[in-house]
Amino acid sequence: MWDITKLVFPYAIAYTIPLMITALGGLFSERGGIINIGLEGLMVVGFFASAVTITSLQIFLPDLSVWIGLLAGMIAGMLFSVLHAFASINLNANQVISGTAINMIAAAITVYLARTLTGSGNITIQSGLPRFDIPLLSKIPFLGPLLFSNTYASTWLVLGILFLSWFALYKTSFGLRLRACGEHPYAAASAGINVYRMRYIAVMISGAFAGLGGAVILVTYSGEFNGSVAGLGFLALAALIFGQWKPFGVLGATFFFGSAVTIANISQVIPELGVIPPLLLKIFPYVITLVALIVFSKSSQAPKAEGEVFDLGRN
Amino acid sequence: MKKELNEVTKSLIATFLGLLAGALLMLSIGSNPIEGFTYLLKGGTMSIERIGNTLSTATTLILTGLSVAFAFRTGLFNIGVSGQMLIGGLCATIVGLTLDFPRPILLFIMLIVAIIGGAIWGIIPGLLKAKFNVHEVVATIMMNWIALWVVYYTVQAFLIDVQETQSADLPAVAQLKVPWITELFQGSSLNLGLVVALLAVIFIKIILDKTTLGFELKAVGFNRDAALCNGIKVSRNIILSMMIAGGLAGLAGLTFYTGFAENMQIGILPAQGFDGIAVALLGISTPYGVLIAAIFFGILHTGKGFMSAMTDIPPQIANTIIAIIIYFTATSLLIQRLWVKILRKKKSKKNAKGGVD
Amino acid sequence: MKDNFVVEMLNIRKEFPGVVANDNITIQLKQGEILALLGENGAGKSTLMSILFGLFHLDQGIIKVKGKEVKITDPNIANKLGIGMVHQHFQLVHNFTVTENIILGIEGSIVLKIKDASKIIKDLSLKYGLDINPNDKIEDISVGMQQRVEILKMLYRDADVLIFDEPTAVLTPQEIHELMKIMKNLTSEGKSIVLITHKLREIKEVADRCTVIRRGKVIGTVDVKDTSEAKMAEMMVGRVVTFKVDKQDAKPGKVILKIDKLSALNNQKTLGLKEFSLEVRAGEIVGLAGVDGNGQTELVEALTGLRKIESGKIFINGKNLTKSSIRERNETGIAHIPEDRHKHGLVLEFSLGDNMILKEYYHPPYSKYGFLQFDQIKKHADDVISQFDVRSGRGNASKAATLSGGNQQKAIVGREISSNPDLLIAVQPTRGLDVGAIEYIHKRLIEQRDSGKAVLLISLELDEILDLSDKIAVINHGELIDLVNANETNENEVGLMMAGIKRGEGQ
Amino acid sequence: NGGETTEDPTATPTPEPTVEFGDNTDFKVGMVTDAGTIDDKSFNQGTWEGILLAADDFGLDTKYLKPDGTTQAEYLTEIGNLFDAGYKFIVTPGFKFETTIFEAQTKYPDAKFILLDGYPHVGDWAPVVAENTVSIFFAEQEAGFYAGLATALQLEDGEVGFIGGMEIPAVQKFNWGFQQGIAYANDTYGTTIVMNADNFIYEGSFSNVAGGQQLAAGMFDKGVDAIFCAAGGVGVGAINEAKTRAEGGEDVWIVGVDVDQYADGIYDGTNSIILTSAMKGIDQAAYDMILAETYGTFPGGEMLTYDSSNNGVGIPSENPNLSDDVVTKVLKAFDEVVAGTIIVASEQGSLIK
Ligand SMILES: Nc1ncnc2c1ncn2[C@@H]1O[C@H](COP(=O)(O)OP(=O)(O)OP(=O)(O)O)[C@@H](O)[C@H]1O
Ligand SMILES: Nc1ncnc2c1ncn2[C@@H]1O[C@H](COP(=O)(O)OP(=O)(O)OP(=O)(O)O)[C@@H](O)[C@H]1O
Ligand SMILES: [Mg+2]
Ligand SMILES: [Mg+2]
Repeated sequence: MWDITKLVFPYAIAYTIPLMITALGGLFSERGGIINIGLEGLMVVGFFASAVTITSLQIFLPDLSVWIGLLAGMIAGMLFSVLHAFASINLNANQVISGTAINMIAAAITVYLARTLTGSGNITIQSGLPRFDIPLLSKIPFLGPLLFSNTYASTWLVLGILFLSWFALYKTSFGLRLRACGEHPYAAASAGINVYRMRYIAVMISGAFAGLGGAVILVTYSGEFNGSVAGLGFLALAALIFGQWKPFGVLGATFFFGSAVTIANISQVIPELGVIPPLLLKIFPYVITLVALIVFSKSSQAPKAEGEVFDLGRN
Repeated sequence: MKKELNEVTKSLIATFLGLLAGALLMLSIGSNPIEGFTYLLKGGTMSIERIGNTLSTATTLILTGLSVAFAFRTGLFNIGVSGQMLIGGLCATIVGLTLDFPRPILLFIMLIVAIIGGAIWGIIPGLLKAKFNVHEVVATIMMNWIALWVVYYTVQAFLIDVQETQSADLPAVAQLKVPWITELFQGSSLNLGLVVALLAVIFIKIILDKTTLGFELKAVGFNRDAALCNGIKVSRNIILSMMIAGGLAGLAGLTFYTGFAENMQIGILPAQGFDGIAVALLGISTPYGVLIAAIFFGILHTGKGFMSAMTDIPPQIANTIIAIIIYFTATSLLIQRLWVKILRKKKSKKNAKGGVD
Repeated sequence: MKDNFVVEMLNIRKEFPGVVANDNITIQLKQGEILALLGENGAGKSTLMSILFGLFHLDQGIIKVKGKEVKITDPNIANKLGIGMVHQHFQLVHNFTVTENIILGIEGSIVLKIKDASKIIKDLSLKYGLDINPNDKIEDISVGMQQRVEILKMLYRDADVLIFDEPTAVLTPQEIHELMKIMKNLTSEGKSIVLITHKLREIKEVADRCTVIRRGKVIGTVDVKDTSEAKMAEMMVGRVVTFKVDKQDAKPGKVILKIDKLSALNNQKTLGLKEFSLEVRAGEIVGLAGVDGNGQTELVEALTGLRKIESGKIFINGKNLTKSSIRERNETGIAHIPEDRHKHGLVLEFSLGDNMILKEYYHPPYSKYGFLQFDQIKKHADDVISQFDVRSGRGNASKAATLSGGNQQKAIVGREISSNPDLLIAVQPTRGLDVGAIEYIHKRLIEQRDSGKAVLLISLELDEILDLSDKIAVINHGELIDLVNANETNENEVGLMMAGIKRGEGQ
Repeated sequence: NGGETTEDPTATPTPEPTVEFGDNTDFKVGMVTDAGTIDDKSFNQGTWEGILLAADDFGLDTKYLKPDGTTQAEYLTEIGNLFDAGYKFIVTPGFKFETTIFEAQTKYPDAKFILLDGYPHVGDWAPVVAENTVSIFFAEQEAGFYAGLATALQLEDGEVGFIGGMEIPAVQKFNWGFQQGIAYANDTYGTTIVMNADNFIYEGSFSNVAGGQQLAAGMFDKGVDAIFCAAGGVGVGAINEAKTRAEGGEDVWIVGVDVDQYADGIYDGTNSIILTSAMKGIDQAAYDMILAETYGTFPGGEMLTYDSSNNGVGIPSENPNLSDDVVTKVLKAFDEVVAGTIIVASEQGSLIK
């Protein structure tokens, strides 16, 4: 059992991280009152942008290019998310539909561009982030091999962002205002907060984080842009609800998904897991999500004004 | 002059804007839009066979579009069409591969089980929504993945003949393809599915506009609280709506896997399921609108290959156009506002001339 | 000019799609005074004040603060100019603490300093005699307390011009009295106040001057001490108004509704309705008086079947409906005029015709074999429309959303009455309506009574209860405080009961 | 099972045509891809490269179309599109085209079809190769054999694994051949390579990149030194994992498939984690057929097999990661296979999976 855990854990984490940062992005958007079904698409955009950046830079600056790529992914996701912000904040669009449109546009346009760039639609980078053991920590019995071995720098970056997000959300005036916009935008407005601006910021953060998520996929386990993030964006959405719109809830939920999917993938090379029917392993994460959603449905912490149009009747 | 643009006009404008964006993209890679669109259109219509293919592509889209639209009318967003398609197709394929009846009976049974399969896959999120208020978007997405793997392993376990990537081919009697149609349309993939789809359109049209069921469903869709307060069973209607939507998706699966294709494809969620959302939105969630939108998309999908064969424009342009159209339908308020501005200008001119209104 | 005005709004105009909410309105607020704004629902008071507070942008007009012309484009500017507002519908975040709500928007530092803020708030609330715990969550405190939070919000932003939009609608007479004291304190501390209210008595009690608005226009500004209530009412409505509804005495018949020890949970999952018992007889109107949020909603929902019943029984004509579905209850003869017409009364996207059969679409003559019978539906709609003179653009075909609030309400009343029920439950039937509509609907309710129906009237407007009811039941914290004959009690007594003080117990 | 052989002996060559062809723009070559893209590190890529090679040499007009899905209807649509656009010489890689080409070859009599990895049939597996069609098979097991042999000889001791995509004939044959190659090395050259059944698996798709990465990681962690990947996108993940480890100084290898994947394995600008690749001359086959067409010797109606005897399979001519000694030993085995003294089985028999 220990061997399996030790085997699966690091890769589970690697798989979890993009999911986590994306769900965290969704958290900001929804805490600000905007549902963002477009996370999937925003991930793809970041995925694409980082691939293009890295391939074009890798020759000149082999190491730096990866980090520039991550940044590019973030920025691209952020810019793209403005489409969603504009639709749902200024134009009172149905946020679910707008998000769906974002997904479709992202999927279509990135492949379209990739194909005109590479002729095929795939973009392969020469090398991504290296993995390393944290010098001393990885020697800690038990925890060492699980948490501090075989880690990517991106993992620690994202975990850092997670803690910062928690602090920003609950300990700063920004967080207070953001949450107010998600719970009762009119109250926020009468307290002199520019709800429109706050919501723009919220959505753009979600875009940046989702973009980063896509980029992390590229520089960690995939190494090639192939036009799809295989539904991770939607999983992130589920994880967000599963994690009850709380940063550490998201941490737990996404890690659960990460492990479940990793186990399902890796089971074939682990005799002990080989005995479980693969079908069960494959559908496990999704079934559990449904169950979790039922369990939490009673005590939902969803932001009150989530998905509702905010309109002061100005103009 | 009307102040409110009606939905149809909005859809048309959105479509126009989508095509415009497509043209710009073509220009951006140094291709000639006029040429591009000409070939796109030709590719979908220039021969009987191509018209046939356009229609057979539309067939599945009509049904997936109906599925999404129907759920919409009850205020539900069914992203689970792909999964429901898979299950419907699977059920039909199992019957087609195992049972041995005279063709009409066999096809009828396949039709029924397809509906049932899809309906079951729709009921589950419906129940979760009605009883536990689980957001149907997330639920249906989960159901999609579950369906993907269920089909994958069921087919591999029971329906594989030699190839690992799809089920065994259905016998001719268990396919919706009929010789005279195939002949008539010069060997296109058009099949009985279109009839099914058209009947479904009429059926749904009647349900929504003429029956008490439709009245209930729409009431729930527009204002859940009011419906409840006036004695309408909201949960029941939500479940019912998802069930019917699922059934329609199941039919889409039938037409796709036993009509368009001749076997069960595994390992992928059928894209038609997601295109259904676009079809429904562009068709403003009305049966006839869906019909027209589906045919329009049918042309795009059938024509894009020919276009990219004749020019350097990648076929992905089609999906890009569709996606952008949806964005503009979602943001129709923008169009509305522009329209109002235009009116204001006109008005102020008139008033300036001393006219009143 | 010698008068030193702190705020002047000159020739203000504000249009909304369809309505001119403010039409060339001018008001002037003196330093240290309480200026009342009087006007019917929809007259434009809230809009005017929202403009002053920077929530709405004015289309035309000038605003001067302390003589200087200013552009108030958002609440921040209003705050900086020392203008604060207590909104008609409280603007508080339910799951934030008092402190968080108050500092929201002016936290003063990137990293929150909750402790310091709480201290300041504590002191303020002591200074003005509004004792409140800064660390309570809004969802856990009473409406009266929430209003004090709103006041503290202004004081914390040290506003010296305070706007109150219908502050008393949700308070008991006693709480109202408290509030009036607080206002006096505030003015004596040099603050200036604009008070929006429908209630002339309150104006008489505290206001120095009163500006009357009708349909978005200023009718005039008067000194309160030398103007009678009747005069102000006349200015407000544009004609002499009869305060009393004329009606014969009731001739109560057999018991129609019997509520027996009914208990139900509220949304916080605690008992919102406790062993509540009440009888309503044929031919009488029983009015349920109580401060908002004391179990009225729970009672109505339990009666109509919208809310699960914990214990107790409900009978209509002796038939036990405790476990029945909403529809069964309708069919047994309960009709319900819901509190929120937009949320519960109508399907706004449906035609008026469709809305008229919302309860009956499924049975003949409106439906045959599951198919709708459109001619019958139109006929029925037209009947209701003519009987209850529901005014609309395209008759039964016009979308419900396009009707004015008053006509929407008439349509609902029409639908419910035309279903010829034994019991009519009317919740806030005249809310947000102008006097014309109010009089009309009151007449109809009396008619129901006189035609031998049982009517249960739930309203927050004490006047409405006193005017219409034959018996008055008072509810407080989900319990029946007392049931009294309308002609044997008075506002004061009922007010005390609303505060939970039983008859005889007292002072 | 040696069908007709072409006259070209060298592995992945560019034959010098005896006559210089001008621009035959009237000769348009089209391709319809299977599920993968034309850079899928697999047969789509191989086919396309062959076509491009020919295009350079003979100045042809080329075009590929990627169907929306993998149904016969979608394949036929794209073939129709190519045909109507004047591309009447159409190459289709993958057995999934079998029934499609059966339809197409009669539907478009004046088009020519190259079907790689399969033969046309109506669904009953009875070959019907029309005069305008050539069907080409490859002896993947032999390619796998050489790769296995090379791997064993280079590593000498240690453990190897295999990751396949879906369990389709071509992939299986690669796998079985690879195992035979390892075994042969262990017997004849005394290498001590371990093959653990747990490490010979089919991921079940050609697309799950994350899965590929995690499976490879799992195997490497369990002490596997080299993994033979015949899995398209899944292989991409595996290669990526190996690169990451190599950068970290680990000594791990991937054995490529179909085409020479050396370049895909380069992680630091110079070194690659691709030990060698089990190549099948898809590109060459495509090239040869186009060449034959230009010569007017299109072998219509035939079923060809590309194997060692006609240099249709093998390992790359350049193998920076193999010692010369290893290469010579492999070439020796190559001759013996051609001579028939070594027989590489194309059935599972007693082999793993
Ligand atoms: N945000 C808005 N958008 C459109 N119309 C509005 C809006 N707010 C108010 N109105 C309209 O403007 C008019 C004035 O509304 P307002 O709220 O100022 O009336 P009021 O005097 O406050 O009424 P009440 O006594 O009920 O508070 C009404 O006819 C109302 O329908
Ligand atoms: N956004 C809006 N659009 C149209 N009418 C509105 C809007 N907001 C308010 N109204 C209408 O304006 C009138 C006054 O608005 P207000 O916000 O003061 O509510 P109200 O009617 O006063 O509610 P209450 O009965 O609680 O006082 C009401 O009839 C209300 O329905
Ligand atoms: Mg009011
Ligand atoms: Mg108001």
